[in-house]
Amino acid sequence: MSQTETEIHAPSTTQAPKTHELKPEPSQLGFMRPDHSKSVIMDWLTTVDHKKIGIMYGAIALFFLLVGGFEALIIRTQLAFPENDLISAQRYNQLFTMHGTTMIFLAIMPLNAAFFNFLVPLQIGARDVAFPRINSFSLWAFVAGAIVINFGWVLQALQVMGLFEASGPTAGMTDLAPAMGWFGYAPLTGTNFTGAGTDFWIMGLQILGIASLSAAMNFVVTIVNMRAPGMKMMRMPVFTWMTLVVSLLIVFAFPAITIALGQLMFDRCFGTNFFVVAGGGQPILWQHLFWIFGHPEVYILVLPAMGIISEILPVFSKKPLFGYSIVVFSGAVIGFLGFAVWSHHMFTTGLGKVATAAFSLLTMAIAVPTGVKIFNWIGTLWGGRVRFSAPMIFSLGFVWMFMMGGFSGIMHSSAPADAQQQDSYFVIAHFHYVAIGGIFLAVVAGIYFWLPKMIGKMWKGNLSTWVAIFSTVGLNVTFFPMHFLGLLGMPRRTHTYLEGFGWETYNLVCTIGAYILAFGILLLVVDIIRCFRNGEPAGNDPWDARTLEWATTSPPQVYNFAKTPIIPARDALWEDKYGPENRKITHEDDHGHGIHMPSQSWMPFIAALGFIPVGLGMSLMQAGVPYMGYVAIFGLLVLGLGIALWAIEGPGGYHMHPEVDAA
Amino acid sequence: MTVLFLGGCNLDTRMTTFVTKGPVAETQYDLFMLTVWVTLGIFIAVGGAFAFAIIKFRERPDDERPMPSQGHGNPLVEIGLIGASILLLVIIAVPTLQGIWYTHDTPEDPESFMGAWYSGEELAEEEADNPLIVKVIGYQWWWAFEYPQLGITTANEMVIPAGKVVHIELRSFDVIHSFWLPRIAGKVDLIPGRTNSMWIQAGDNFLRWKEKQGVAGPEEESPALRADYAAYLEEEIHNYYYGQCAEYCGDSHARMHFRATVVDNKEFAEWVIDERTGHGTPDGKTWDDWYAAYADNPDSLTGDLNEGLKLFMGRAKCATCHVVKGNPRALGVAGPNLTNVGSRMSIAAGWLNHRIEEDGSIDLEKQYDNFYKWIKETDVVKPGNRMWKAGGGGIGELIDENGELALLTEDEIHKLSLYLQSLK
Amino acid sequence: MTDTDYTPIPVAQDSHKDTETKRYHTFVNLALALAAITGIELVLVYMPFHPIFIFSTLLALSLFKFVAVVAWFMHLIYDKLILTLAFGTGMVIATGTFVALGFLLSRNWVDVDAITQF
Amino acid sequence: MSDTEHQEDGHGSLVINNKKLLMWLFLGSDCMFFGTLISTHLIYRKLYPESYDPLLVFDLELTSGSTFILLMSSVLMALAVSAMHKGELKSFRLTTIGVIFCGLIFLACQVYEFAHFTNEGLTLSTNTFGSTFYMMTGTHGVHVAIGVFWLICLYFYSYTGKMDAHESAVDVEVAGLYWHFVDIVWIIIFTAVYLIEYIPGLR
Ligand code: HEA
Ligand code: HEA
Ligand code: HEC
Ligand code: CUA
Ligand SMILES: [Cu+2]
Repeated sequence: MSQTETEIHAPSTTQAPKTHELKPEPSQLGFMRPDHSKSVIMDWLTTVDHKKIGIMYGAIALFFLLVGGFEALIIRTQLAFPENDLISAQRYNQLFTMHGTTMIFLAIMPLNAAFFNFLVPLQIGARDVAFPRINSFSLWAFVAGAIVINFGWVLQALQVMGLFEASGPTAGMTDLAPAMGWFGYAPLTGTNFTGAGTDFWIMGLQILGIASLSAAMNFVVTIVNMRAPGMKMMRMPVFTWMTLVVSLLIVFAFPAITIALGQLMFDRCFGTNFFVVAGGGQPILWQHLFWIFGHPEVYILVLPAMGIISEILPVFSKKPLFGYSIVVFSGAVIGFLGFAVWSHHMFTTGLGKVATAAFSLLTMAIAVPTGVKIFNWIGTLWGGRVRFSAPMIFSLGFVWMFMMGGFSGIMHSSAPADAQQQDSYFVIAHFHYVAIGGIFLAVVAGIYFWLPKMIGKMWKGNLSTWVAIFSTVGLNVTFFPMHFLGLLGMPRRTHTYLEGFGWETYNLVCTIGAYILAFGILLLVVDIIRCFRNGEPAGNDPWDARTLEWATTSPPQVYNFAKTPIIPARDALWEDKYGPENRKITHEDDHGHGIHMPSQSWMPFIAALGFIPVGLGMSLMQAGVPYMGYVAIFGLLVLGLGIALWAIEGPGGYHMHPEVDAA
Repeated sequence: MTVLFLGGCNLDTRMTTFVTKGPVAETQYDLFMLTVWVTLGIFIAVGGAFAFAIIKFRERPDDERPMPSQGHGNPLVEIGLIGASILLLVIIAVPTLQGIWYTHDTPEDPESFMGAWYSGEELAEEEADNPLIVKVIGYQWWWAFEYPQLGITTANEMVIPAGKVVHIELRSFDVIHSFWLPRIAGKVDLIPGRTNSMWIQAGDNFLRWKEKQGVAGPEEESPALRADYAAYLEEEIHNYYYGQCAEYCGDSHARMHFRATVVDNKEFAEWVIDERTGHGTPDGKTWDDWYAAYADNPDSLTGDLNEGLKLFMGRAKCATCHVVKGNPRALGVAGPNLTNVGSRMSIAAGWLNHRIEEDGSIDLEKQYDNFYKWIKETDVVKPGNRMWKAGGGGIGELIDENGELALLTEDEIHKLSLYLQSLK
Repeated sequence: MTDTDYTPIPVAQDSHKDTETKRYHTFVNLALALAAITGIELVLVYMPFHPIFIFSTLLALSLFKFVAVVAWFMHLIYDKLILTLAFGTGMVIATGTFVALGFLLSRNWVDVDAITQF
Repeated sequence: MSDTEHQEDGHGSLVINNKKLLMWLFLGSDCMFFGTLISTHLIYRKLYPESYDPLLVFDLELTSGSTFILLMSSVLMALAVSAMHKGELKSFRLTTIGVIFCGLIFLACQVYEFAHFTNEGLTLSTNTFGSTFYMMTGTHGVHVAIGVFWLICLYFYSYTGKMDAHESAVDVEVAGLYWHFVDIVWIIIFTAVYLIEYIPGLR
C-alpha cells in the first residue's frame, strides 16, 4: 500500500522538533489528518502515541480506583454497626457489585495497561507498539465500556428522583445498576430476577472485553516483533515478559466470558435457554465459563504487579534479578496453570470427589512457581545494597502482603477447609490481601518508580513514607480481621447482620481500617499532584536504574529513541553504565532515513465511540425505553463506518530526523 | 498477630467454625488448622529470611562496601526450595484428599440407621436401613425442610437427632442458595436444576466418641459408657444452632438465615408426632364443625383466636400460601409451612428472633411483637420478599369486593398475631 | 478504476514463483483428498459398524482434515514456529477445557426431576 | 485492518509480518470462542439426549453440499494467495471471485436451513438444542459473512492499481488465513454437530 508521508527535516540541533510545529498530513481519503495540534484536547483524542495513551489509561484508572474505593467506603460504613440502615439492601448489593467490577475491570486492569503502554515499547527499544491505531481504539473502547457499565447509576438516580421507571422486558424491576455480584451467577441474572442493571453490566463487560482483547493482541505482536536489535527474548526486562504472558492470558481467557456473556444476553433479549432452568439450562455452566475466564483473570491482574516488583527490587539492591530465567519461566507457568484450576471457586457446588480432588491439587501446585518468585526476590536482596527509596518501600510491602494473601489462597485450596470459607469474609480477606496488599502496593511502587520518567519531574519531599505507613497499616487493619469474620461465620454480600453473632467488633475495626487506608490513598493523590505541580526536573536516570527506558529522556520524546539502540546484554543500561566496554549500547545508523512516525487519527476514536450507543441502546431497550433498538443499530453503523474509514484512510506517517540522541 | 487475636477474642460464637460440633466440621477445621500451621511455618521462615535480608543488607550512610556482585542466581538453591515447597504441599495434600473422601459420601453407620434409633411409629421396611433424610429446598429468601420418610415439612428451623448421620438433599426453587451450618458442617450449594447432597452429624457417634475418650477397643460396650455418651450428647451437643444462606441470592440474601435444633431421640419422635398432627380449632371443635359454623354464621365464632383464624382463612388470605397441618383448608405452598410456628424460636427465616439465649425458651412478648411487625411491614423486615403485603405496600394489596383498598387494621393484625402464637 | 489486468504488478526480487508452483500441486491434491474424505464420512455414518468405531473414525478423519488445512492451506508448516505456537496454544487450551467440561458436566449432574418438580 | 502502520522489519530478531502474527493470535483466540460454543452445544446434547431429535430437521444432503462448497472455497483461497505471491492479478481475481461465490452459496444454504428449521418448529427458544445450535452456527455464519465482505473489498481493491506484491500479498494472505479458519471450524461442526447424530445407536 502506498503511504502518504511528509518529510520533515529537523534543524540539526540537539533539540528535536516540537511536534506541534509539524503540519498535518493528508490521508488517502482526501481529508487532512488531525494535526499535532495546538488544541490539546484534539491532540489527545486522536493520539496514537503509546506514551500518551498509557498516561490516559493511568489517569482514568486512578479515577476509577477512587470511585471503586468510594463505593467500598460506603459498604464499610454500612457494615460498621449491626442492623445499620444507612443504605437499603438493594443499594448495598449494587455497591458491592459495582465495587468489584470497577476495581477489577476499570481500575486494576487499566492501571496495568497504563504501564504496558508506557513502558513496553521503551523497554524493548521500539518506536511504538505494532499497531498504534488499534492501541488508541483499545483505549477508547475501554472508556466506552466504563461509561456503559456506570450508566446504570445515572438511571438509578433518575429512578430515585421519580423521573424514570423500567418498562418493557424488565418492567417492575427496580435495580437499574447491576446488583448480582461481580461474577453474576445465573440464574440470578435472568430477567425474572434482575432488571436492566444486568444488561448494562453485560454490555459494558462485553465492550471492555473487546478493548482488552485488541490491546492484548497488539502487545503480543509488539513484543515479538518490535524489539530493538540485540534485544533477544531472554534479554527482555521481566516486566515486558510478564506483559507478554498476561497478554496471552487475555487472548485465551477472554473468549470464554465473551461467549458466556453473549449467551446470557441472548437469554435476556431473545428468549434462549442457556441458563434458564425451566428451559433445561444449567446455571452451573455459567459458573464454569465465568471461572474459566475468571481465574486466569486474577493472574492477569497480579502478573504485571510481579513484573513491576521484579524491576524495582534489582534497581534498589544494585544487583541483577536473582534467577532471571527462572522468574520468567515461573511467570509463564503460573499463567498457564491458571487455566487448569478454575473449579476451585466451585468447591461447594458438588463437583464430585474426583474433580474436587483434582482441582484442589492443581491449585496447590500454583504455590510452587509463585514461591519461586518470592524466593528469587529474596535472593535479589541478599548480598545487595538495599536502598529504601519510595518505590522500594512499596515493593517490600508487596512481597510481604502478597505472601500473606497467597497463604490464605493455599488455605482455600484445601477443598474441605474451603467448605467453611467459601463465600464468607475469609475469601474477601484473601483476595483483598492479594489485591490491595499485592497489586495495589505494586502499582503504587510502579507509580513512584516511573512517574518521573513519564512526566520528567521528580518527587518532592517524603510524603511517600506517610502514604506507605497509612496504606499498609490501613490495609492490615481493614482486611486482617476479615479472616476471623469469615471463620466466625459471616457470609459475604450481606447488607447487614444481626447483633449477637460476635461480628460487631471486627466489623467496626475493619471500617476504621478502611478509612485509614482511604487516607493513605488520599495522600498518594496529593503527592502525585505535588509532583506534577512543583517537581524538579528528574533527569534521564534518577534511580540509577538498569533497563532501557531510563536511557532516553524524561519524559521521552515522541519518537522514544533518536537512533535505534542495539542491545548487547540484559539490563542494558546498567551494563552500559558499569559493564565492560563490549556491553555498551550502540546505535543503529539509519542512513538518513529518519524515524518513521505514525499519523494521528480520528478513526479509532470514532469507531470506539460507536460502542456507547450500542451498549446503552441494548440496555435501555431492555429497560423499555422506546426507539433504543435504533440507537443500538446506529451505534453499530458508527462502529462500522469508523473501521471502514480507518481502513481506507491508510496508515500514513511522516519522518523525523532528530540529530542527536537526547540521552 | 494471630496469637494476639486468638488470645483477645471469643471464638466460640453462634456461627463459629472454630468450635465444632460434629465430625464434618471437625474434619474441615482440622484441615484448616493444618494449613494454618504449615503456612505459618513457611511464613516465619521465608518472612524471616526476607526481613533479615532487608536489615542486614540495607545501605548505610557512607557505605564502604564494594558494588554487590552481579551474580545471576544459583540453580541448586532454586531446586532445593522448589523441592521443599512441594514437600510441604504434600503434607497438606494428603489429608486434603482424605478429607474430600470423608466428607463427600454419607457414611454407612448402622447406629444412624432410622431403624436403630427412631422410636416413633412403624417405618416403612426399606427405610429402616437408611439414615434420616432431610430435603432442603431454598426459596428467595427462606428454607423448606422436608422429611420424606416421615411425611412432614417444616420451615426455617430444622430438627435433627444428636449423634446421628443425617443425609441432606439440596434443591432450589429459584436461584442458587447455599446451606451453611458452620458448627456442624461446611456449606454445599442449592442449585436449580440439580439435586446436591451432603451429610451432617451433630456430635460424634458412639464409636468416634469412644476413640476420642481413649476407651480401649471399638467393641467396648457397657451401660456406664452408654450413659456417659448420652451425657456427652446432652451436655455438649443438644443445642440450638445458627445457619445462614451463603450464596448471594438477591435483595434479602442477608436475611436468609435458618436454625437447627439438635434433640435426643425421644424428643425427636415427639416432635415428629407433633408436626404430624398439627393443630385443632381454637375452641376444640372438629374442623368440619368449625368450617360449617364459619360458612353459616361466622359471628358465632368468637374470641381473639377464632377471629384470627377467620382472618387467616378469609380476608387476609394467609391460607392461600401457608400450610397449617391439621387445618384441612390451609394448604398453600407458596410460603413457609406454619405448623407449630408458635414454638419456633424465630420467624422470617431467622431474622426476627424471640429466643431467650440463657434458657432457650421463648420470649412471648417479643414473639408477639415479631409476628405483628412481620405481618404489618414484611417489606421493611425483609425487602423484596415474596409474601403478600397484607399491611399495605409491596407487590400485592388487599382489595375488597368493590375494588377498594382494604388493608388489615391494627386490630386484625393483633388477632392474627395472637392466632399465630397459638400454633404450638 | 484502472484495469490492470494485463500488467502484472511488480514482484519482489526473490520471487516465490517456483515454490508457489510446487504448492499449487499440493493444494489441488489436498483438495481432492479433502473432498474424498468428506465423501467417506458421509457414507460411514450409514454403515452397519459399531457406533464407537464409526465415531472414532469420524473423529480421526475430521482431525486429519483440520490439520491438513491448517498445515498446508494456511502455510503453517512453511511458516515460523511462533505462529504455530500462537495458534496451537489456543487450540490446546480450548480442547483441554472442552474435555474437562465434558467430564465435569456429565449426565448425572442433571436432575430432570428437580427441573420439572416446580 | 490495514494497520501495519509502521513496521520496523529487520529490527526484531524474529521477522514475521505484524499483520500475520496478529491474525494468528486472533485465530488462537477464536479457537476459544468456537471451543466454548461447540462445548456448550455438545454438553447440552449430552445432558439431554432425549429432549430433541435433530434428525427431524437435519438434511444431510444439503449440509454436506454446503460443507463441500466451503472446502472447495478453501482451495480457491489458497490458490488466490498463491497467485498474489506470484503477482498474478488476473488469476487472483478469478479465484477470489470463486471464493466469494462459494461463500455466498454457503450463506444461502444456511439461511435456507435456518428458515427450514424454524418452520419445522425449532427456534432459538424451543429448547437448549435450539439455543446452542443457532448461536453456534449463527456465529459461524457471521464469520463467513465478514469473510465474504472482506474478500469483496480486496477484490475491488485490486482494481485501484494500488496493489503491490509485498504488502498486498500479506493482506490477501491474512484474509486467507481467516477464511481457512472459518472453514476448519466448519469441518469440526460438520462432524461434531451433524454427522454424529446419524451414527445409529450412539445415543
Ligand atoms: C488478585 C489476584 C489473586 C491471586 C494472585 C490469587 C492467588 C491464589 N488464590 Fe485466589 N482469589 C482471588 C484473587 C487472587 N487469588 C479472588 C479475586 C478470589 C475471589 C473471587 C470471588 O469469589 O469473588 C479468589 C478466590 C480464591 C479461591 C476460592 C475461594 C472460594 O470462593 O471458596 C481459591 C481456592 O482455592 C483461591 C486460591 C488461590 C491460590 C492457591 C493462589 C495462589 O496463587 C497463591 C500462591 C502464593 C503463595 C502460596 C505465597 C508465596 C509462596 C511461598 C512463600 C512458597 C511456599 C508456599 C507453600 C509451599 C504453601 N483463591
Ligand atoms: C482489585 C480489586 C479490589 C480493590 C482494590 C478493593 C478495595 C477495597 N475493597 Fe473490595 N472487593 C473486590 C475487589 C477489590 N476491592 C471484589 C472483586 C469484591 C467482591 C465483589 C462481589 O462480591 O461481587 C470486593 C468486595 C469487597 C467487600 C465485601 C462486600 C460484601 O461482600 O458484602 C468489602 C467489604 O469490606 C470490600 C472492601 C474494600 C475496601 C475497604 C477497599 C479499599 O482498599 C479501598 C481503598 C480505596 C479508597 C478508599 C479510595 C480513596 C477514596 C477516597 C480518598 C475518597 C474520595 C473519593 C471520591 C469522592 C470518589 N470489598
Ligand atoms: C403470596 C403468598 C403469601 C401470603 C398470602 C401470605 N404469606 Fe406469609 N409468607 C409467604 C412467604 C413467601 C414467606 C417467606 C418470606 C421470607 O421469609 O422471605 C412467608 C412467611 C411468613 C411467616 C414467617 C414464617 C417463618 O417461619 O419464618 C409468617 C409468620 C407468615 N408468613 C404469616 C402470614 C400471615 C399471617 C399471612 C396472612 C396475613 C400470610 N403469611 C400471608 C407467603 C405468603
Ligand atoms: Cu439464599 Cu443467599
Ligand atoms: Cu481462582
